[in-house]
Amino acid sequence: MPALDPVVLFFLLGLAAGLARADLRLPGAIYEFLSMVLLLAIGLKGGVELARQSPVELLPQLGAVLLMGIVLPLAAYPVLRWRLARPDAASIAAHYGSVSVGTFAVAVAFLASQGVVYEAHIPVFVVLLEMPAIMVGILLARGMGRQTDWKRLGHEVFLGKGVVLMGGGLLIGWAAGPEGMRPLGGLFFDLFKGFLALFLLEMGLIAASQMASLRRHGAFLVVFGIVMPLLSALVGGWVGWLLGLSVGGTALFATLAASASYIAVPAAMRLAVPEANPTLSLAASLGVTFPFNVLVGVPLYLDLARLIHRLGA
Amino acid sequence: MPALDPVVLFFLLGLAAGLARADLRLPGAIYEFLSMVLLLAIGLKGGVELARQSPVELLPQLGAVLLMGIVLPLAAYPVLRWRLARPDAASIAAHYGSVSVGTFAVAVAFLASQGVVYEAHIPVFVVLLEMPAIMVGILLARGMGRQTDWKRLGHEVFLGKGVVLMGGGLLIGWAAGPEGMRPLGGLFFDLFKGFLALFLLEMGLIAASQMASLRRHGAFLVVFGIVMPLLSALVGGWVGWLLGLSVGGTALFATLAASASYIAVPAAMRLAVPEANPTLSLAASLGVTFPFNVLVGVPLYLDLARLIHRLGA
Amino acid sequence: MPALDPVVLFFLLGLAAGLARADLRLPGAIYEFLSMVLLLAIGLKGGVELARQSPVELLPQLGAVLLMGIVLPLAAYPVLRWRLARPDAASIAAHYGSVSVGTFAVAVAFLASQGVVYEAHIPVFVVLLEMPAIMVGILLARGMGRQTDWKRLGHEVFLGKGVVLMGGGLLIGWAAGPEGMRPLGGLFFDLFKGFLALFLLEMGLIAASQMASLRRHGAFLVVFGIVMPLLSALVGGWVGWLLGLSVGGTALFATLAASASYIAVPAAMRLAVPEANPTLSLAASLGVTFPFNVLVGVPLYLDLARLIHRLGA
Amino acid sequence: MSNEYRKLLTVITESAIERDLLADMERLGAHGYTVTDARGKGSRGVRDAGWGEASNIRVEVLCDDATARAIALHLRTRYYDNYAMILFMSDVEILRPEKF
Amino acid sequence: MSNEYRKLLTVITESAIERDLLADMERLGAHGYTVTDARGKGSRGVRDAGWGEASNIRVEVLCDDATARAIALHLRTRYYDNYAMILFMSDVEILRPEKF
Amino acid sequence: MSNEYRKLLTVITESAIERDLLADMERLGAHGYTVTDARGKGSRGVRDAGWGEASNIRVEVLCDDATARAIALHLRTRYYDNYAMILFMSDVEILRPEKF
Ligand SMILES: Nc1ncnc2c1ncn2[C@@H]1O[C@H](COP(=O)(O)O)[C@@H](O)[C@H]1O
Ligand SMILES: Nc1ncnc2c1ncn2[C@@H]1O[C@H](COP(=O)(O)O)[C@@H](O)[C@H]1O
Ligand SMILES: Nc1ncnc2c1ncn2[C@@H]1O[C@H](COP(=O)(O)O)[C@@H](O)[C@H]1O
Ligand code: NA
Ligand code: NA
Ligand code: NA
Repeated sequence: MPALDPVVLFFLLGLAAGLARADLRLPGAIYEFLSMVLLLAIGLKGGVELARQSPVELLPQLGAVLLMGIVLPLAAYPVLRWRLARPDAASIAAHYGSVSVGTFAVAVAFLASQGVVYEAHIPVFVVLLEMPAIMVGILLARGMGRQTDWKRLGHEVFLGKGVVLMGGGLLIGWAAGPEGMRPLGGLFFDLFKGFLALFLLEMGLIAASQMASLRRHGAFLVVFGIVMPLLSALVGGWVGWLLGLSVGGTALFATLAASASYIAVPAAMRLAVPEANPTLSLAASLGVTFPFNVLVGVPLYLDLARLIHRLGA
Repeated sequence: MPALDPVVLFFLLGLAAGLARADLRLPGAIYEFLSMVLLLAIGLKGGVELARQSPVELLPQLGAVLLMGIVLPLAAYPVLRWRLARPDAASIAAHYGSVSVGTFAVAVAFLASQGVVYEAHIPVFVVLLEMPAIMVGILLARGMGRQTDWKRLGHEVFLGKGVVLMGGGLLIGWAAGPEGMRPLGGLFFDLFKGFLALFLLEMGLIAASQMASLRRHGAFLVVFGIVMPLLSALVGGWVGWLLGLSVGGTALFATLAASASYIAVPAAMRLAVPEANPTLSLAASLGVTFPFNVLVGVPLYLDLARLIHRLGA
Repeated sequence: MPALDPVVLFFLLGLAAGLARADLRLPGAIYEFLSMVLLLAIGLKGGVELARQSPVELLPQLGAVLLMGIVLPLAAYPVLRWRLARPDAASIAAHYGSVSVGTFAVAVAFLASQGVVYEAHIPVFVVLLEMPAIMVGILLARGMGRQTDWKRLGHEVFLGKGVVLMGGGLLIGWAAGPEGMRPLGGLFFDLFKGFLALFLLEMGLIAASQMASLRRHGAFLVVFGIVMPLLSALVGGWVGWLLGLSVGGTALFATLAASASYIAVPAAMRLAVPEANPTLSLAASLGVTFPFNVLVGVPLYLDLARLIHRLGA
Repeated sequence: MSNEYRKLLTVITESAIERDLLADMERLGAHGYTVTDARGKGSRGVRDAGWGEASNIRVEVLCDDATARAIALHLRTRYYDNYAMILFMSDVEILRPEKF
Repeated sequence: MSNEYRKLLTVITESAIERDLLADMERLGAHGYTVTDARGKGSRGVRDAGWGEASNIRVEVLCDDATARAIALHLRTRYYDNYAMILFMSDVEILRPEKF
Repeated sequence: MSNEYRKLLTVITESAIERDLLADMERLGAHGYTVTDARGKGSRGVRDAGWGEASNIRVEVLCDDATARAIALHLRTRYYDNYAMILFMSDVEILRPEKF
């Protein structure tokens, strides 16, 4: 295992400070600012790269991505149902079928530090993967009934912060191209890793605050929160390879599959499946899976991608 | 027309997100931070450039600038009075006689991307132009009566955020010079365009939120909000040329004339002319003129400046 | 005296704006953000430098630093007791025995602009010096009684924002090394001086708001707030020289001794010695000593360090 | 002064439902509302995050008794089981009775 | 406990007039005040901006009945026509009567 | 509706003691609390800083009369002399009496 990336050390600092109950908190406005800049930066970077190449080969891949976003929560649901009430199982399944942009950013930074290249258009997948799992989760919780206000919900899903900023960034980056983006690079590219470090510091503090609920809700969530991403990464790695992605792209795709949402999905579930307990899903997603992926998962998924490519060749 | 600058794309993204009622908002603290940094940066940049040259030729120009700041609102008032109550007409006149630093920043970024140079001391004009229109607006609303608390108001005008930060920046930049400012350039110069992009994202969201009031208050404000800046730009361009400014300087001067305040003037009017409805002036300034200037006006005013210089020569 | 560093001009701008009661304030979230980044940056920088060298020579110095942190408040106490009640004297003594990270940052920026080098591990001293004075202050106020909740207080002292962020930064910088930190340098190193400038702008505003209490509490605090840092700087410079520090290191060490806390100590005193009036200590520390050090002290302490080294040699 | 009284209904609940909650209140007859950001602790645990999911809002509605009761009833039916929420009411003296 | 009562006057209005409003209150006899930032909706539309012009404040003043009425009256005369503003009063039990 | 009443205790004090204060309240029987950030002025001067040392919090506790009085008494003894603090109480009508 390579040495820990410094941004991961910031996560550990936050985790340690949080567990020691240190008097440390990033102001809410700053957390919001950092996540907005990270979302925009990922989108802009993807868009700039898209501007360099023809997007034709992209189209067939999108279907596969959507399919994965539907299959993963469907697979997680029965396992969760074994121990949890229907709304909780459905909600957690939706969290794990969707993606974590923070985890994705860590993986991007890790690949950069390892000098591994990847396909430029992966951010398009991130935007896309945010959404289907939410729909699946609601259907799992409700059946096909008419109770859900789909219009209100579609609004929530398609116009959430993540989709708007990352999607908008993609479009702007694509329209502006590498030349046009250069004067904006000072903020969005040069500071990316520093902003990510601060963001992870706060994520460590948040993860620490989830530990109490974890203790209360027992071992099942912990085990699920580690095994599920590992299995999802296998699926994601395999799909990435089928799609003809490079080693780096496959690793990112595996990371996306393995990551669990903690922004878009909680907000949508709170509105559409209110009887699901948000403590359970956030404890699993933020308290187990996010730390696991950041500390152990991301390097592992790169090894996995290499292995798949070696076996496949 | 040249391709849209990426910062303008951020404005459009905000506008679209706002009109679609997406769940997106820059935290108030961040908006405040960005506007403070932009104000300081504009001042510092101007100050550094002033440090390079002799400021003697500046003095006669200042009188002309002040005069324009008095004449423009006086000209706008009778037109507005045709349809609006006296306090509203006076308040809107004051908005359009003053300047928008956001619009100025877009124009500066646009000139830079077009490789057009301009006089270093224009930021001095920005500071100066903020103020006279406020006085004129109050006199128009009140007559020469004694009702106004001029002391309180002078405080509001001369010690507002814009004047203090831009004026202070000018002084610091001038005192520190290019060498002294270099270590500060990382924040104030390299990130300028990135910060401007985020600022415009929020401005787009704000402009979208003004659309509802616009619909209510009818076509008059829309027409005024487009025709007034066009006419002001003609005046500004002509005055700039008379002052012997370069093409770039003339374009910036026209932009200043064409832009309408949405920070200093609303605050001052709210206190001095409370019976003016702030919804009207903000709808016109933020909902019509700012978008118009950012999307259409700024490139147009550069063409105008070129034309004036060609005709004048 | 060399020309004022531009960051000091920002302090003066804030001071002037505050005294003129201008409508200017850095949002709380931004102040918090800036101080967090400055603390991290100082720690990271120190850690990176530590990674370059063997830390063995460091150990004996730490004892001397701790000792100074105990002696300085003990020396200040009797002087303060001459005019003030016991809890107030103890609390102010603690403020002056501890350190101000803002002042330290100004000194670092000043040395850099003068091209003076200094030992890389000074930030370790900053972390260390924050703490002993708090203990001394509490003992002075309370005697060895059992009233104080030492556990709660130890938590406050060892897990305060300053210690966690600067200490954490040291560890991360040391673990990551110069190579690992490079991609984070955009935020933490290149923007350092810009962030410091904004921070000092707000410090100027805060210092101005302390002037009213100063006027009320008379000349004693003003005299103490200037004479104490001068004497402390003599002690600090002498200790620094004894420890074999370079001229730059000696100047920084004198600055640390001369600076008075306004973050960690006030918070700890408020909890442990509530009968001390926080207005008095903050008026002295923020209203007198911080401005004095930033405007006059820092360059003076460099001259002092040079003098000591010349006399010593 | 007017010596008119109205009900002040205060609701403390999750930020997540702000938009829906306010829409419901207006539909049930509130002519206005005031919202402040808050944090807190109750039967559903600590809610003090800067980030969205676990922060609270504090909503005040000034209205006549009937409206206050209608809103309270609706909130109880629609939100009480699944959301962190408390509410309480009191009588307050007001200045411009025609407004509420 | 003391069983002393005072008036709690609550004013919700535009941030733009914070400085003037607080000065007026002190002039009219308030010994203190507490301000929180708020957003809301009323007869003058939605006021929920992060940026200055359209945000609200919520001001509380604890004082005796006469002072409360004097302040309320003054606010009505001076601000009610031209500014977004509501205010209401209630009786609250306090601990340190000499303070207010 | 239920027509049950409880006390609403409101405390305005220094942010510095938030952690201790809330712990004390829970120990004395409060089942919950709500905190908002505030600024203000009182006998200990202006408290309106963005930075920690001079900002206020506004804490509300909904509880039965005895608990409210116990908390008020404790705060008076423990904090009143040395900290900026005011508190007041009122009766409010609640919805879910079993909760408080
Ligand atoms: N007894 C109480 N006093 C004051 N606020 C409370 C109380 N109980 C709950 N709250 C507030 O209401 C929110 C939701 O309460 P709950 O549904 O009990 O979790 C909490 O997060 C607190 O902000
Ligand atoms: N019925 C109401 N209940 C609670 N708050 C209100 C009500 N009406 C108005 N407000 C608040 O008072 C502010 C000014 O009200 P208005 O002058 O009616 O626009 C609004 O922005 C709201 O924050
Ligand atoms: N009369 C009052 N009305 C409303 N709030 C007050 C009043 N007096 C004090 N406060 C608040 O309570 C805090 C502490 O008060 P004090 O202990 O009097 O300084 C102040 O900072 C204000 O926020
Ligand atoms: Na996933
Ligand atoms: Na103009
Ligand atoms: Na010291």
